[in-house]
Amino acid sequence: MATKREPERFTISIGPQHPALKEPGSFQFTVDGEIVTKAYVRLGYAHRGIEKAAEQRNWIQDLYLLERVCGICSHIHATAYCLAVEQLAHVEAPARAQAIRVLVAELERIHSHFLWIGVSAHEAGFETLFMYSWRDRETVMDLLEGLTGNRVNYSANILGGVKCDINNEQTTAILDGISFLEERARHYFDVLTNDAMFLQRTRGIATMSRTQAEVMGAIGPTARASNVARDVRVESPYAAYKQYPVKMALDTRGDLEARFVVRVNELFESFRIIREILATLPETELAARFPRRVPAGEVVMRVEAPRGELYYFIKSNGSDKPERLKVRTPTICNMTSVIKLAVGHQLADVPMILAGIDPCFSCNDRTVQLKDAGNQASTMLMWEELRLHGIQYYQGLNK
Amino acid sequence: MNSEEILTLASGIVQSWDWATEISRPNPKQLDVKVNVLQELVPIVVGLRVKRLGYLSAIVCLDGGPETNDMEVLYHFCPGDAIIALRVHVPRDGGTLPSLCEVVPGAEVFERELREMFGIEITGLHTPDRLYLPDDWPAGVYPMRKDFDPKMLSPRP
Amino acid sequence: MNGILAFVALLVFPGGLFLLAGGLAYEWVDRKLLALLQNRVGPRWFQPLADTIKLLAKEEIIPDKANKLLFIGLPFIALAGGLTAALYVPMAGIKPAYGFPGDLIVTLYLLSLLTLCMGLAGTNTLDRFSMIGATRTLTQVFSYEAPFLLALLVPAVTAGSWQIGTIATYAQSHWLILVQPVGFVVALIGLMGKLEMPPFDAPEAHTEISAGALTEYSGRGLAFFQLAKAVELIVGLTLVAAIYLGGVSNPLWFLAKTLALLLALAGIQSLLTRLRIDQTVGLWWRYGTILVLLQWLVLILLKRM
Amino acid sequence: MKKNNSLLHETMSGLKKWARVNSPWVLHFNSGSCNGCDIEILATLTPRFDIERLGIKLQASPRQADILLCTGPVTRQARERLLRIYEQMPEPKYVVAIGSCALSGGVFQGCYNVMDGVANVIPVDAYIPGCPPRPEAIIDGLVKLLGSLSSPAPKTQPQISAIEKVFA
Repeated sequence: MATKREPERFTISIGPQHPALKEPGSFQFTVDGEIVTKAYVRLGYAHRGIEKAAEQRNWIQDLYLLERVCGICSHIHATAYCLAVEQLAHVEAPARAQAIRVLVAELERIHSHFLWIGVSAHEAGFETLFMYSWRDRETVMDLLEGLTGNRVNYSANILGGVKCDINNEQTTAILDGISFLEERARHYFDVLTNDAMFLQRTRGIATMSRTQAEVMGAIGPTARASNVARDVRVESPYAAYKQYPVKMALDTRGDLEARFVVRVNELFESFRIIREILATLPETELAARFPRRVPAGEVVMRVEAPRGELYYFIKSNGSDKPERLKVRTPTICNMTSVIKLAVGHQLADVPMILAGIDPCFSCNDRTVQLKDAGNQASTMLMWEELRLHGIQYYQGLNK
Repeated sequence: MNSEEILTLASGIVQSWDWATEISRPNPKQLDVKVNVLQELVPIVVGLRVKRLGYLSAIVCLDGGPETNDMEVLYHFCPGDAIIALRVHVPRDGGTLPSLCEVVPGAEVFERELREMFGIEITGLHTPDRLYLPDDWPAGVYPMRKDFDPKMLSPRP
Repeated sequence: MNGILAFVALLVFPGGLFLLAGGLAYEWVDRKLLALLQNRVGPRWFQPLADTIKLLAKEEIIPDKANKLLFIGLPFIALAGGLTAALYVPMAGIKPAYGFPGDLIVTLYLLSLLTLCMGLAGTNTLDRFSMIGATRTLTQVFSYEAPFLLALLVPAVTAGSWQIGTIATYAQSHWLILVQPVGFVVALIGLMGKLEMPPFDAPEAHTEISAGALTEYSGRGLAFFQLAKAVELIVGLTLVAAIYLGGVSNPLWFLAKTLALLLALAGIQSLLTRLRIDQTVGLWWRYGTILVLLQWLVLILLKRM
Repeated sequence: MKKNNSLLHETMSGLKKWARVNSPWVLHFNSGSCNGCDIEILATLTPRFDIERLGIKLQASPRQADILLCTGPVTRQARERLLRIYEQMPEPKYVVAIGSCALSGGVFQGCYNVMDGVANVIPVDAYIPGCPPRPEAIIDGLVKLLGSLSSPAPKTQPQISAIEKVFA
């Protein structure tokens, strides 16, 4: 922890181990007193090399690998991947599967936004709000667990459809759960927009105008809080969003408060969509047959993750593995804006500004990776040895 | 504007003046623009930005492998539900691309990624530091290239 | 005989052991109340004690660049300040062990020692987070110290004495909170500022600057600082209760009143968001000080009449 | 006199052990995990699980922590930080690896930028498997670690490649 002292200036590193960030990522802020004068970001602490790894695994293995790009929005990653690969293979998932995908995606959005309210409150030093919102979040975690069998990394998707169905009991449970959550969301909306002390930390902080948001390429709720109408669910409906249209939540103010308002409004929209889906769930198969090899081709798939537009590019060469797979997560786009916004603000506002875009470093860093260096090589060797051992053993027996 | 109008407008832009671009429509929602002269890349992007035709969704690089000495870089712009893909070819050895940072500030992260993952030099990049790879990564080793071999790395400590 | 009594006063009651135990107990009550208000179960009753013993038994790492003497000495001074202050307040409803005219001022400054020591400790360790934490600690001292002092001096003037014992006796027949509510509120909030409780915890804001001024402290030093804080909590509560809440004439009253105050503190802590340091300073100088000065004005006018 | 001394000594060391078991402060380090484990660790603080009732407190400074909760497969870039944080922690200190990635690299095993598990970098005292482990599992793992403190076994490096020895 060396102290870098320049005359009158002081550099503060936030991360990779920093209490404000539950994830690694390194920011360096040069401060003058309490005011930030320069900001610099270094990623790569969570860079695992998933894109390279994806080229070395087959289509089905990749599904489970990509689900672990990010633990918070795992379902949406898997959905984007499945939709893209299905498009390449000219397979259409049945209507019920598409509806269940959307249902789980919206439940995940609820979980993610509740989580975010809590984390931001925690950054602001409002522990009680953190505790309450996470307590309520457990409700949606229970629903997801009941539906898919896991609290995080649900694995609801398979290539060609989904693997979990919804029965009547689950429907009732989900309806009960979301009416409770809706009531709570209303309460939080009230707190977030009326609590004078909290507003001191959010109102007018990190304001991003519409033009700035467009130029810097902000996406997701961050952009929508600056009145940029950008939502893949609306612009280019995927899965079952054509049947269940979404109303975009927009705000004109562009500050932190607006980002809270937009996200809470999205919660209400999610509750509405879930009710609609449960009322009109189509009765079809859960999955279509999916070939082992995928025809050659290129596809771009965009979906709306809780944090904004998630982009997948997949190129297939007709084998059982992808030729190239590129993931662009929402945080990487918003990161550019956050770095510029931090300059001129107080150091105390920085965690809130960072939290304002709901950053996800594991999402960011996944990009590249190769297959196995030391370890995989040694595993293969072991296999080889095992095989030789078996051959020799039986040769010995034969003699 | 629906996607058809957007793509018509976009093809008008990328074919204005006497730019050496070739366009194709692989599917109704997508416009592929092959940019044959590197110097035209930035003006085309400026043209798209002026008409507010989407924002830069991502820059993807496809490595053709060591046999081909060719890498293809794709710039994806997504207005509405349409996709505009600018495709540029660069050689694997000593390939350079102009930076889009002045026009699209968000391009910086993608360009830094191209630089460290594929070894494409970007001219005019503000901060050419490492973004993803560790500090002790050997120079000249680009993990996303097809011929990358983990043996190029020092053994794990 | 006198000598033995002095020893008892210093080591057992009201100083020393009693104070440490009381401080830890009050710290537990504070944490437990906060947890209950946040819908949690909260720590077990011996938690602060276990924390302290564990820290005492832990390795202490002294940073290379720090001045060793200061690094080790500051926690002791902080704790000593708190323990000494206890001798002048009516701890547990018993009359103060010592007293002299003007001991109110001495007590207040003894209580400030903790904050000053923490600031010094932060600057001594030369860590980035501690530096910022220390700056914030010291900035905060200058914001709440004056209003806090003024708020406690209002009753002193009303009672006509600057000796805590006399004020407390006077207060037993006059519930000053009724006539000087503003002074009471400022004193209570000032106490929160002194203890760096939320919303005044910017100096040790975990999400911004790690553990603030004490980032580099581990083991014994940290244990002493925490003990000092616990002691200051109980002394501060006693002081406010004795002066504003109709005195603490017997142990039962003492418990009831201080715990009621603690409940109020926990409630405020759970309700509010952390203030930025500039907001803290603004709050104290723009509202705290002005309000107390108004209280003074009212007092002076009343005295004249 | 001597007996007295040893009695005192025993009491003191018993007291120390008791305090250590009842007041474990933890530090959380994400060495490149997907966040799944991290949100579950955070969830243990919240009302449904509330680990403060066991005296477990999440600390921000490595200097003040007793247990390092480490998630993720440890990327090359995070490795040095992890070592540094481990070194900054005062003795006695314990390390808990949480989640499949931290145990063995999990789904990222063999990726070029990961070290395949925390144990390849620093000694680990307890492993909590799961992808991600539920908050209950994390609490259970911590409680088991605390239980083992009463009868401390010597720290050994885990035998990851036991199967290799069989065929050697």
